[in-house]
Amino acid sequence: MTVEAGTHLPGEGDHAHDDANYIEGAKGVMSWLITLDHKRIGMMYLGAILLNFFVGGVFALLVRTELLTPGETIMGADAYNKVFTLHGAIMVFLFIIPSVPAAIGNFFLPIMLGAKDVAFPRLNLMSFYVYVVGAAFAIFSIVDNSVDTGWTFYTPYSQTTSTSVLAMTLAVFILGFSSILTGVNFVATVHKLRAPGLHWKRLPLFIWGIYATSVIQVLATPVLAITLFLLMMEKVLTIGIFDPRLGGDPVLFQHFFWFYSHPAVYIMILPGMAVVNEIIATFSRRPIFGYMFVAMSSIALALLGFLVWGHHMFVAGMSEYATMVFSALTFLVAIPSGVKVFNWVATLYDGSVSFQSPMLYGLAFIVLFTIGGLTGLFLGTLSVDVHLHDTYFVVAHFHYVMVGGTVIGFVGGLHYWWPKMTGKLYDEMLAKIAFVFVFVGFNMTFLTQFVLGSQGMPRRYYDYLDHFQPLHGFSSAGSYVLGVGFLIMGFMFIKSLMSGKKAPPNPWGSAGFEWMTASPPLMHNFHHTPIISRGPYDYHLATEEELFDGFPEEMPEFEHASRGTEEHATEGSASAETEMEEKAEADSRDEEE
Amino acid sequence: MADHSEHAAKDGYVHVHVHPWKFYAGILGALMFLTVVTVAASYVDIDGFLALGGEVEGVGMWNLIVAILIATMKASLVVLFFMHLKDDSRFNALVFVGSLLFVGVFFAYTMNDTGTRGATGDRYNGVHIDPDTGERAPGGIPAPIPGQVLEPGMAAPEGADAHGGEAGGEAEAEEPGEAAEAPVVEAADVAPEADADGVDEDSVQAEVVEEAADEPQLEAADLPEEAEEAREPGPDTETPTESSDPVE
Amino acid sequence: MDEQEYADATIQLPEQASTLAPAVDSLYYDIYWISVVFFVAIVGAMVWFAWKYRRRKGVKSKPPGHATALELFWTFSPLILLAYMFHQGFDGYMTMVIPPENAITIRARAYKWRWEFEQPNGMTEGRLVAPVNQPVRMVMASVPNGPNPEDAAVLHSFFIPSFRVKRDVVPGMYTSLWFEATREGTFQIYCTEYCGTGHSRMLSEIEVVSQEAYREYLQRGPSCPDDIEEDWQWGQQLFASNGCPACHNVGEGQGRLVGPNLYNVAGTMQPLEGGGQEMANAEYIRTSIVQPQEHIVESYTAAAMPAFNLPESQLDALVAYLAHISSEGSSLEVPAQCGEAAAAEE
Amino acid sequence: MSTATEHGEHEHESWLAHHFETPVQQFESAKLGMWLFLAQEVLFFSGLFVAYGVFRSNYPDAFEAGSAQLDRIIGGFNTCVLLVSSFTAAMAVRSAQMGDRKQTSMHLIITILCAFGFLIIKYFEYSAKFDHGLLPGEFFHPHHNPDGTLHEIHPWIEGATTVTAFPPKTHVFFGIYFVLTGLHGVHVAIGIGVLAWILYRNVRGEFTKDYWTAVDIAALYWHLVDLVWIYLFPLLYLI
Repeated sequence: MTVEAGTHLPGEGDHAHDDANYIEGAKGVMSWLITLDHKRIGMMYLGAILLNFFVGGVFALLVRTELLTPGETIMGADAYNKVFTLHGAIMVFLFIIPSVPAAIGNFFLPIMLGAKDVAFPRLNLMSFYVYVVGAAFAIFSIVDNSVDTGWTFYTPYSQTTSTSVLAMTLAVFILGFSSILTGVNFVATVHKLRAPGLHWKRLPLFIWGIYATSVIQVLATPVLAITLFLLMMEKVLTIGIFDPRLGGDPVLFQHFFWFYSHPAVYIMILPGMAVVNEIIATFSRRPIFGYMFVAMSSIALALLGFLVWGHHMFVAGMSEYATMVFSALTFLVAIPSGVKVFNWVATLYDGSVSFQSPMLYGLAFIVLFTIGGLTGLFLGTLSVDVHLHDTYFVVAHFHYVMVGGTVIGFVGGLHYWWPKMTGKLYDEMLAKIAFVFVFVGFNMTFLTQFVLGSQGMPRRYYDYLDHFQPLHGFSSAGSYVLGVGFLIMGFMFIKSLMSGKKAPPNPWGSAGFEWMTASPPLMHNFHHTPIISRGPYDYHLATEEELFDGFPEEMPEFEHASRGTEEHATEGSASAETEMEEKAEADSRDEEE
Repeated sequence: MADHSEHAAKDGYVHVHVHPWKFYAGILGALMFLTVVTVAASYVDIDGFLALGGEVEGVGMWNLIVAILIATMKASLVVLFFMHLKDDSRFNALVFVGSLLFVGVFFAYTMNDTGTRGATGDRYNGVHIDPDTGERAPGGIPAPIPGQVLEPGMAAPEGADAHGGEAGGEAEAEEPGEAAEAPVVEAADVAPEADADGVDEDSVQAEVVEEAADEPQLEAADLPEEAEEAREPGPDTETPTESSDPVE
Repeated sequence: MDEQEYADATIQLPEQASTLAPAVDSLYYDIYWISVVFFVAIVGAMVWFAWKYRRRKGVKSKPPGHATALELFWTFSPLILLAYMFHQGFDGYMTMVIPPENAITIRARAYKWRWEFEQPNGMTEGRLVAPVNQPVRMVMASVPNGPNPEDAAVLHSFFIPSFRVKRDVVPGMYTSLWFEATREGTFQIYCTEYCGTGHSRMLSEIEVVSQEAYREYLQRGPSCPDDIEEDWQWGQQLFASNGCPACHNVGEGQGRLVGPNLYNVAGTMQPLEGGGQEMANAEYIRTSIVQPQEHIVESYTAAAMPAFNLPESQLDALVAYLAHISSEGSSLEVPAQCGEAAAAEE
Repeated sequence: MSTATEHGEHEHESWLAHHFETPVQQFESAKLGMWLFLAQEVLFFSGLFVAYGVFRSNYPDAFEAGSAQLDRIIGGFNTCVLLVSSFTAAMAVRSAQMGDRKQTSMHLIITILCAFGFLIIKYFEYSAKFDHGLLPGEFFHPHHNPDGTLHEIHPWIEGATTVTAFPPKTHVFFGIYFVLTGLHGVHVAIGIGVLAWILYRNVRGEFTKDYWTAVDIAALYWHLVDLVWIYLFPLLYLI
């Protein structure tokens, strides 16, 4: 992993005027709607996803507001049931699952691979429109009569309710195919479109994470599709697979559903981890400790994720054999998760850690995911799970993983790559204020819920006994703080779009490949296919030119850092010599490929 | 591009070995032959022939195995030769075989639950028929399920239930006004046609009873014998659901 | 229900009122402290490293090192703790699923949205009464409210936090759990599997009584508790323990839920679906509980309410309660059930 | 590993997408993508096979009685139709590899005809089931002969004619039968569309000795449809 003298890493320096960037490359609404460019598709995804995040967030605040007091606070029981269902369904299917892979992944996966595009650009666009059609069905369902089944669509309730379940299942069915197509595309891209010299051991860990995610998307999502298809058929043709009135087995539906939806948890969390890898490496200027262990832990999580779905069903009436097997396997998931966390912490050691806003989210991810992961131990333990199952403890646990993990990772990634994606800088001070609100608000909301849950407060309750009121009230207050945090963040990003300063190609001084092109990237990402001669985290091998391509003035840390840069520059010549020595070795390694 | 397979050539173009048409015709012939064999085998009672497990009602285990084996052979032929997986990159083969592996996981783990409910732990847990009273769990249509713990007492209410259908309906039917509407869906289930009703149900019933009696007491020996003393404090064992079977 | 009265209730877990609870709690706290240690170690190290190696002028990050031994250590050493947790958890779970041989069987039936408990002698009530220091097996089933598809049985889950027991109630299948209460008192029962509109009010209570009192209860049948003086108070208690609040509001101006608001109903004329009206006298109310399809009030659909199979005494108490919350209620006459009035009648 | 810089003389092939360096890269990407898609298809059908397995072991009588209502001779014949179509699909790829456009078209046409044949036979099977009331769930209302026996398609099987009633849950078998074969039928119909599109492109002369990826990909899809049927046939018709 060394630097090759003749590396063509376009975008650096002043070639930029040769080629328009992807935003200015073509004009007009149609040029976006029928684009095959992965960056534009990624940006369209990003817009759609953020819209859905907003809607899901509003539903979340409605839920918490209703739970401020026992009994009816702002809505009735039926309305509440619909609101929490929509919160779950929108957040899971329309926001979290496509968030990192389809938006950020679409944008950066080909760039990080040094490719011009994903393997199947048309499929990519199709996947976006399939997503839009799915979302349209979801909106139809909401407008029609909404859904009150919970996002899990458990039978027989979903068979008996008079709400618009059919439209929503169809929506999720369609969204599933969007997810599958993205997965197929990414796996093929990672395998076949890597730039010369970018062998598997040099892949950015973001790619490893997205790759593992895509594998799950390809293998698990079709089972969701068939499950929902059977659910629809059960309603239309009364086939008698899930409906006990016809001889079906409601617990079988849970098997079907969780065969997808547990791996889906990893579809959600792995990309979050993938983003955090990049952030931690960049802001501690150090390769991720134990690179191969971290990469393999992603794959291990993806595969183990398929073997543990039964832990959602420990009290569902499953046989004891099955509970035993699922519980034992569930504990194995702790191993790769632990490996990741340990390695991230170890990466900081001997690093050069700066605390810019993306890094704050990266560190917050470690804290929150650790809590989410450790509380998973309680739920994997059979006898303890019996008490905690379907209580607020579970709610808190998966919010720590899904929000504290994925959403924090997604938001961190958004901060991190925002200058690259939009070519604009944002207000670092506002970003940090938003972070504090988000972090504090999140913990207020959900730490409380662990206690609620272990005290026995069941989930999906519209009403509750009076003695839970103080904790519920505190939790709701926290949710408002969290909401304010996201509003500040939204304001900050909009402000950046409107009046942000132009971003340099590499504002964070990262050695990652995506920073080696212009901000925003060119139409075809690079002038020439780059030849990769070092790893994405090899700070000791990256040239000063690659790393410190200008820092924005208005971010205080940058000034600090760029002062440091000058000193680096003087040291730089010394290290350059060693790099020269390793050149020959680099060539020989490339031969191996 | 580290894993370019044998397709790669110096000029970057795709070069493959083209099989002669006779090769494909041969595969087709084998497939046709296997189809004939599997249909023929389905007419033969292989278990009876092998005298495994004595008299076999309906489809025996070996018929099942043979049919699946032949199907797998046919599938292998198609995958390996028609789909050229034999000459394809190994990763493509891994993808396909991997997908089958996950199907296996799905299948095995799900069956591991549905096949063993009520076999461990409490004999009441996860069963469709009350091991003490033979009453079917309400909320669904009753059915005898092979391989589950059955107790001798169940035959009678079993038969009775075949008429009344849903036990849940019975619980409701304690209200006189509701008796008529109580059974819900079983019209579609047991009773095929109005004119043939009586005949059908009797025969169904007979089969059901027979099967219940034939069923080996699988797990019964392992379980604590608690049927009697379990009901100790109250001398009265009549439950309301049992005492009134309005449809009868 | 106030957790403060029990010394073994902690900020995290409710009181331990069954033989199963101590083992669950001790494992819970084992995992809790393991988690605390790991959390402090991980986050502590993170904060310490992040601060110690914060970016400073002229200080570069060190090139990557590798420590395969360290990696292997933290990859495989947690297996020991995990194996411990799994084993303890599985052990405890098997205790939970296999009832002792001397367990008595109480049946639970879950409707949308109420619990009904059937004692071994066939007596049913919306409240669960169980003897202390005696293993009790609950055999549970989910029962449809009526023949219409929308009234079909759905999933419920039986949960007593103080006993640390929970099990889903599945249509078409029996499920069971067992517990042995270790102290007398009243404990909350929840439904923890989402089941629709009334899910959050599908509550009941388990009253653990001495074995002697339990035998007496089985013989005497459900009757007004000794500490209640007024019939309507018992009715109010029954109203809650039978899950009525899931569908009926009783406060003035609270509006309707699934069923009508029952405030000011007793003693007034009720418009009926399909025309006509009827006086809500004692007989009317009684019929509406036992045969809900008999009188359907205007603008309500049939069959939403399951039939309640309650003893006469409880029906009287409920009528008394509804009369109590109605301004016209004094016109209703019901036999007294509670306190001295009842004794006088006998 | 020098594909990035090396450009052959065929550099400006119209069928080579801009983001691929070489035809091999494009071909292999397409193949990998298709195999991933096929893996997805396998998992998609797996749900139905698991449902089949669970309910077959739950209600073996019902499944045997239901299976006896399907005509294994017609089913076997239909299997052969699909196998032939699979063979011609493979032959179409072979012709395309050799650059023989005419042969490719002919093989594609035979494949499409076989696919139609399969659907037509399936249509007759379906309408027979409709006629006899052998339908899923609540629609299950089997018709009876005047003597009270049920319609029986294999009178020569010993004891078959004495059947007067179906075991309970036979409707579950027909539920799974219709969903499985229906979903497979939808795949066949989609396959006809895909093959027709490939035929159109072939007639237009888009495929050459150097570029026949699309033919290969479409054939892979078609073989998968065949594969699913290879398992469906014994599971539903024979056992």
